[in-house]
Amino acid sequence: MSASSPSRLAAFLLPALTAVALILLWYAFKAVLQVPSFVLPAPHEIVAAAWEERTVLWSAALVTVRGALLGFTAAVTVGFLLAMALGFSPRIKTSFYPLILVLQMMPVTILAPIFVLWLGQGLPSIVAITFVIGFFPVVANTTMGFISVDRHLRELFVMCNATRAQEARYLRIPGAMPYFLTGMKIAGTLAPIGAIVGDFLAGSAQGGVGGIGYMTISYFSQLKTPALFATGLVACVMGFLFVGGVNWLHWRLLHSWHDSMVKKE
Amino acid sequence: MSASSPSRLAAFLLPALTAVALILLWYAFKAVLQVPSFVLPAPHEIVAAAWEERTVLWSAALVTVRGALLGFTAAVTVGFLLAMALGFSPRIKTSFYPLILVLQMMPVTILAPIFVLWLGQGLPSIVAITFVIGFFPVVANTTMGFISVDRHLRELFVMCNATRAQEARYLRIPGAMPYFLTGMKIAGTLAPIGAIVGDFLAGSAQGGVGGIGYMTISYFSQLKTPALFATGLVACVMGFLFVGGVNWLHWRLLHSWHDSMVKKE
Amino acid sequence: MDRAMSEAPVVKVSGLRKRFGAGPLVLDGIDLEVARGEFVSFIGPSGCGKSTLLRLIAGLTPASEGSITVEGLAPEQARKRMFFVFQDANLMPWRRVAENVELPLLLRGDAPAPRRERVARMLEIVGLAGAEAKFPWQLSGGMKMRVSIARALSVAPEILLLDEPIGALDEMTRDRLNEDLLAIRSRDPFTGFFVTHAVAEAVFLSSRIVVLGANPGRVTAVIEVPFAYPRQPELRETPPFLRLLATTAQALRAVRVA
Amino acid sequence: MDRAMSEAPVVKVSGLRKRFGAGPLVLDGIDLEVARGEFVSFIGPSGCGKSTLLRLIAGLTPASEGSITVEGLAPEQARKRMFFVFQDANLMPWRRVAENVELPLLLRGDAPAPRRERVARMLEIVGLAGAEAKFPWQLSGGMKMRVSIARALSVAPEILLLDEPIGALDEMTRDRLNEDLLAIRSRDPFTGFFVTHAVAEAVFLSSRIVVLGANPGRVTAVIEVPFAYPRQPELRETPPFLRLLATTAQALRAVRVA
Amino acid sequence: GERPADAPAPRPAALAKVILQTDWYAQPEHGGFYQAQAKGYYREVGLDVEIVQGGPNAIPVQKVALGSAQFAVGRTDELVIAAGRGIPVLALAALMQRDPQAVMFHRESGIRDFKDLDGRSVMAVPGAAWLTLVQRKYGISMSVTPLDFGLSRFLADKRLVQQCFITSEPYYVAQQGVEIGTLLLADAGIDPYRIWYTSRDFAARRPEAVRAFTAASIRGWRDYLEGDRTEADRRIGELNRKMTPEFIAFGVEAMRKHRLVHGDPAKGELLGRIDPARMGAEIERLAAIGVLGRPVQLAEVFDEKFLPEEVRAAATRK
Ligand SMILES: Nc1ncnc2c1ncn2[C@@H]1O[C@H](COP(=O)(O)OP(=O)(O)OP(=O)(O)O)[C@@H](O)[C@H]1O
Ligand SMILES: Nc1ncnc2c1ncn2[C@@H]1O[C@H](COP(=O)(O)OP(=O)(O)OP(=O)(O)O)[C@@H](O)[C@H]1O
Ligand SMILES: [Mg+2]
Ligand SMILES: [Mg+2]
Repeated sequence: MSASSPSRLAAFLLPALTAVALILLWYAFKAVLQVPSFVLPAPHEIVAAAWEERTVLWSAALVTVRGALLGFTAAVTVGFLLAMALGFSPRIKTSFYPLILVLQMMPVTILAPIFVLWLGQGLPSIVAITFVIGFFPVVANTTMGFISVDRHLRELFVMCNATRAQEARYLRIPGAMPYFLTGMKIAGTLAPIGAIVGDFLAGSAQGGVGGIGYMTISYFSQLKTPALFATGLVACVMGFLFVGGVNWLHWRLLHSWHDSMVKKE
Repeated sequence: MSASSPSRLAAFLLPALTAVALILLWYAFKAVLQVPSFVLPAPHEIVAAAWEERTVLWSAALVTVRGALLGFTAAVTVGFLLAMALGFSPRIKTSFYPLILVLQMMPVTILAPIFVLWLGQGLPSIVAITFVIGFFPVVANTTMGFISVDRHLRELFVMCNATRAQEARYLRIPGAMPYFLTGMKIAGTLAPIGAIVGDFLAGSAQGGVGGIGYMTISYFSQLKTPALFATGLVACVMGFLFVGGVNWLHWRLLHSWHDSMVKKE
Repeated sequence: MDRAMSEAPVVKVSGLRKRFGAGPLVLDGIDLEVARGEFVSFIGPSGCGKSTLLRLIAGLTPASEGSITVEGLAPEQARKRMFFVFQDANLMPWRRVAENVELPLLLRGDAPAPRRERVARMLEIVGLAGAEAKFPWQLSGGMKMRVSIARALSVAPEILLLDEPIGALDEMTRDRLNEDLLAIRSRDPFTGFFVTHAVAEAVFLSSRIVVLGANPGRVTAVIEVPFAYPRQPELRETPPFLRLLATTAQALRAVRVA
Repeated sequence: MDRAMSEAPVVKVSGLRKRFGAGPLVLDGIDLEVARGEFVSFIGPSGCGKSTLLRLIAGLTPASEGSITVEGLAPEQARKRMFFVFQDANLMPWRRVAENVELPLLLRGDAPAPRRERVARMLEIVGLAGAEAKFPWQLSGGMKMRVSIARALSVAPEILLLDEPIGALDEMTRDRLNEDLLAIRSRDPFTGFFVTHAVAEAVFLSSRIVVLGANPGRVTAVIEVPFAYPRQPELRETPPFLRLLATTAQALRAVRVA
Repeated sequence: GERPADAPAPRPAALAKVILQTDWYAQPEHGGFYQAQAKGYYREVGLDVEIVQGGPNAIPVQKVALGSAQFAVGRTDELVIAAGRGIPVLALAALMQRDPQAVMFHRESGIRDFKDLDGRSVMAVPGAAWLTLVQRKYGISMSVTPLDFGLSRFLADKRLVQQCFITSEPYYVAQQGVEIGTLLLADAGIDPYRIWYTSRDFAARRPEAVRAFTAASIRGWRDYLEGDRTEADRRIGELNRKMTPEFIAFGVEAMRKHRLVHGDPAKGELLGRIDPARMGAEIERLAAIGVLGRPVQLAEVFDEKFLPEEVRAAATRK
């Protein structure tokens, strides 16, 4: 019924075609509106800048990827555990959800100095900032997944005298996976941004090698706009790696049973 | 079965108690670790600062709330429509999802100058930045909701010869609500932050009064730490208004049928 | 069925085979011609492919081999004339009972007033007057199924595909429903396809009974039911009915042994 | 049931009333004592509260008035001894057939080897050997229900609550299952509560049949079934059986008329 | 009469480890400290100095107050404001007599003087004291856009005025072939010193280390502007990639041209010196615009005794 999912070839071809169309549009836009390159460089300028700055960008990317990966892991792990606690008992949820919201809604700019003072400039602070930026989507989604558990299945577990831990392990966690994975996907797109912002707010750039956030300020202040966009490119590549990882997990965990994945026949 | 949801009274009392406990902890923490107020002010200092700066904070909040509200509305609307397009046709999804990811993962610091160039300094740019920060959670969640639609119900609609629009209106949209609302909740917590960051990157202050973002930097640069935290307080209050609104919507739309809401018996 | 023989068959299935993905054959070489106004029951062991056959006729799943035409068209094109009562009630959890029944009428664009009237009548027929405002989770299993039946009847389709609609109903409700079904048919003579495990229902309702064998699903017997419509409940007690019932049960038993 | 009369009742229901929230009374004044080893069937019109009564006995929903004890305990405390076959199969969509059947054994901490063995045996009994690796969405309606039955049988509970387990099954499968059920009972004499719409099944399987009336649900008749266990399939053809069948059907018909 | 860097220096038994927190990434405006480090001047006086680069969120004042750094680089106005918030910090010496902070604008904007900033959009750090001071002094009003550390908006918007370091941003703008003008804030009478400072606590506990650091830093600064900068510049270049030799040369040249570090000897200005009268006047100015949380006395934020003898002597000579 209805359009089936595109073939493997199309899965590469279609976005590539869209990208090509977009790049053409980009050039057209620049040409027609006369947008100067120091505001919006042309794609080829960005690629050239990325190539020229490749060693710098590479080492900066390594720094940032570390922060992003650690922060992402922390956000997903803590977010998941927190959601589990919240989803389990309405009492815990009522008591603590507002606090989690406060943590999420407090602008990082305000929290950053505290992190810097506690954890020092550098990786730990960057990780903390990435965590703060990324954990709420995981919490919100996973909690929703936990509390949306099918009530008939809950009754089955009640009949089985399942302990809370068993109910979590065999019912709530697998049942919440579609939600959890969506939250994880959002956290995945936020992780590189978090690490970049963290780098900006709490990076040390010690030893001359800062992360992508540092390079962003550096290029920005030098009017190296193509290189600035190249840092954006690097950020996107990083983001794609994260999202790709989460997508793979999504496929692994859901393809055999969930309606979002199972081929309909 | 298991803990029922807390009563109305408990719904106020429990978070209040937690908050009180937290505030006591806060004082204890300050006292024991001797954290000076210029790093982490005591709650009463924050409240005092908020009161002292009330006129400035109020007008700043008004500026920011406007940006946040417009950006949030844009994020939710565009995110929803985009998700509908993506959820509807696997071909559209394959073609455009990567681009949406790029928009999400491109650091706002890079996008901001482009927005300012196009839209000018001030509200339109702030709204654009808020939008960019908040729309992806809506897209990711709603898309997941759309593609997770029950395949048996889809067959029912096929049998009814439903048009795509009808399928959207009567099946996919209501079915995706639990996901959509979760995405909206995340967007709601991000909206004030987005407006604050937007204010930071594209705002301007006539006569010394900018938005909350502007005041944040201003207090920060003047080392007015309690007032700085007061801006955080304002941000949180704003966030709670957004999340409260979404929660109300959640209740309105789901309480009569969804497992996350229906009282189990 | 007599008057219909002159016409082209409403549903024509030939050489139909079906497998899901790379799985084993579920249906193997099904040939079937059904004339306008016929009421065909499918009986057979659980898992033999009855639901799948109905879904194939409705165009909800593609055939692996062979062809199916409905009024000379591909099933997908003929959906306007068909409706399906699914094996699980398949209600929309966010719509109340009346809204669930109303859905197909709403989707095909009926005006609100006749829609409401028709919904009320159908809920009356299935014995759910008074439950209009309930949500599906507040219903018992049999009530859900009755909502689903009311929904299908409300559109008065030319071809009605019923996948075990009565398994979850008590005898009384079932009998009343059967009679209503026959009454509706005598006014609006739809062509019916009916999956059931209740052999007596099959005999009482059908003009023809198709017995399917399992692994893979194949037609093992076709039993013509010669009783004229409209049929009265008393028919159930007559010797010819009981004989045919025995024959059918026999045919069904033979399947499993094979 | 004879040998059990001396003992205290396994399940004792007295003055039971049930309403959902502020809704109307669903069950009104149910009194029931069931001795060890009995097999009680509930029959009654759709929506009369049969499932609700089972859920009350299992402690899945609280009574509004009156009391229920299971082995002298509150139902919630006695759950270790009970198991439930739900009206909808209630399978976990992400677990394969074998994993679904295995679940209660896993949860109560059985070792893997005996667990696997028992799962295989139960799937054999319900005729699903070979479908171990399928996911629920790949099963037919009857197959799902059989998985659910296999799951319940695997735990060998002292008290088994079966909510219309056989409505979706063909006669052959049903008969075989009934026989297996009786065979299991003769080895492991569980106390059974059985909701069904098939009066013949009720008579064949039960030691007692409770007929419920609707709106609100009330016991309108209790029919003792005097045939000794183990019962043979031939029993179904004997005049006493057919007479009791007629009586029961009569009692059921009387309900609706009232 | 400087001793060459490679000459053997008397090595104290154990070097005292201290941290200098700068206010931005490594740049020639911190050159003297890197020079002192590179040439071993700190070691000679028994200090092992680690220079920690700043950045957009370096919070040097807080770090010094909490002891996670012993010294930091900043401006006197910041320091006074911090004292006004009850943060116990103490100015030690000036690395620049004149602050390199300036505003830049496009030539064609027609701006000649601070008065011409009236009604303009200025990109600056929100809340910066100079904004209020300039508006007060010239009776003008400007709208403020938060500083984004970039230049593309300035380039794109010919009407935009941007806060800058005279030693830094104009370089990149000039590279784009854009004609700009600059106004040093010092010329508007906003003349904070760029200083290094410590916490009152550290100054009380380790006065000798503070004195030693100050003396060695002054020596480093003098040497950086007059001697061989190669090693210090190499370090700066390593730490901050945008610091190409040409850019550093531009910055150093700007510091010389505008006499930022040494000041005007005619006015009694001298590398390292902080004039108590000038600083006292600054405190009054800041108090007048109401940015001080509480009254600040000169004595709590500055103590002359940590300045080297020769600086103090030279000052009194005038
Ligand atoms: N969770 C619930 N909330 C409100 N009403 C309910 C709920 N569950 C059942 N009911 C109502 O209680 C009545 C009895 O339902 P129950 O499921 O027990 O019927 P049943 O005898 O099992 O019917 P069936 O044979 O159709 O399964 C019905 O009228 C139903 O609408
Ligand atoms: N979507 C599917 N994917 C794979 N296999 C399927 C799918 N649907 C059904 N099957 C398989 O096809 C066979 C026939 O299923 P079907 O539902 O048609 O049986 P049925 O005759 O309706 O049985 P029942 O009487 O139990 O409802 C079964 O073996 C089932 O496992
Ligand atoms: Mg079926
Ligand atoms: Mg029921």
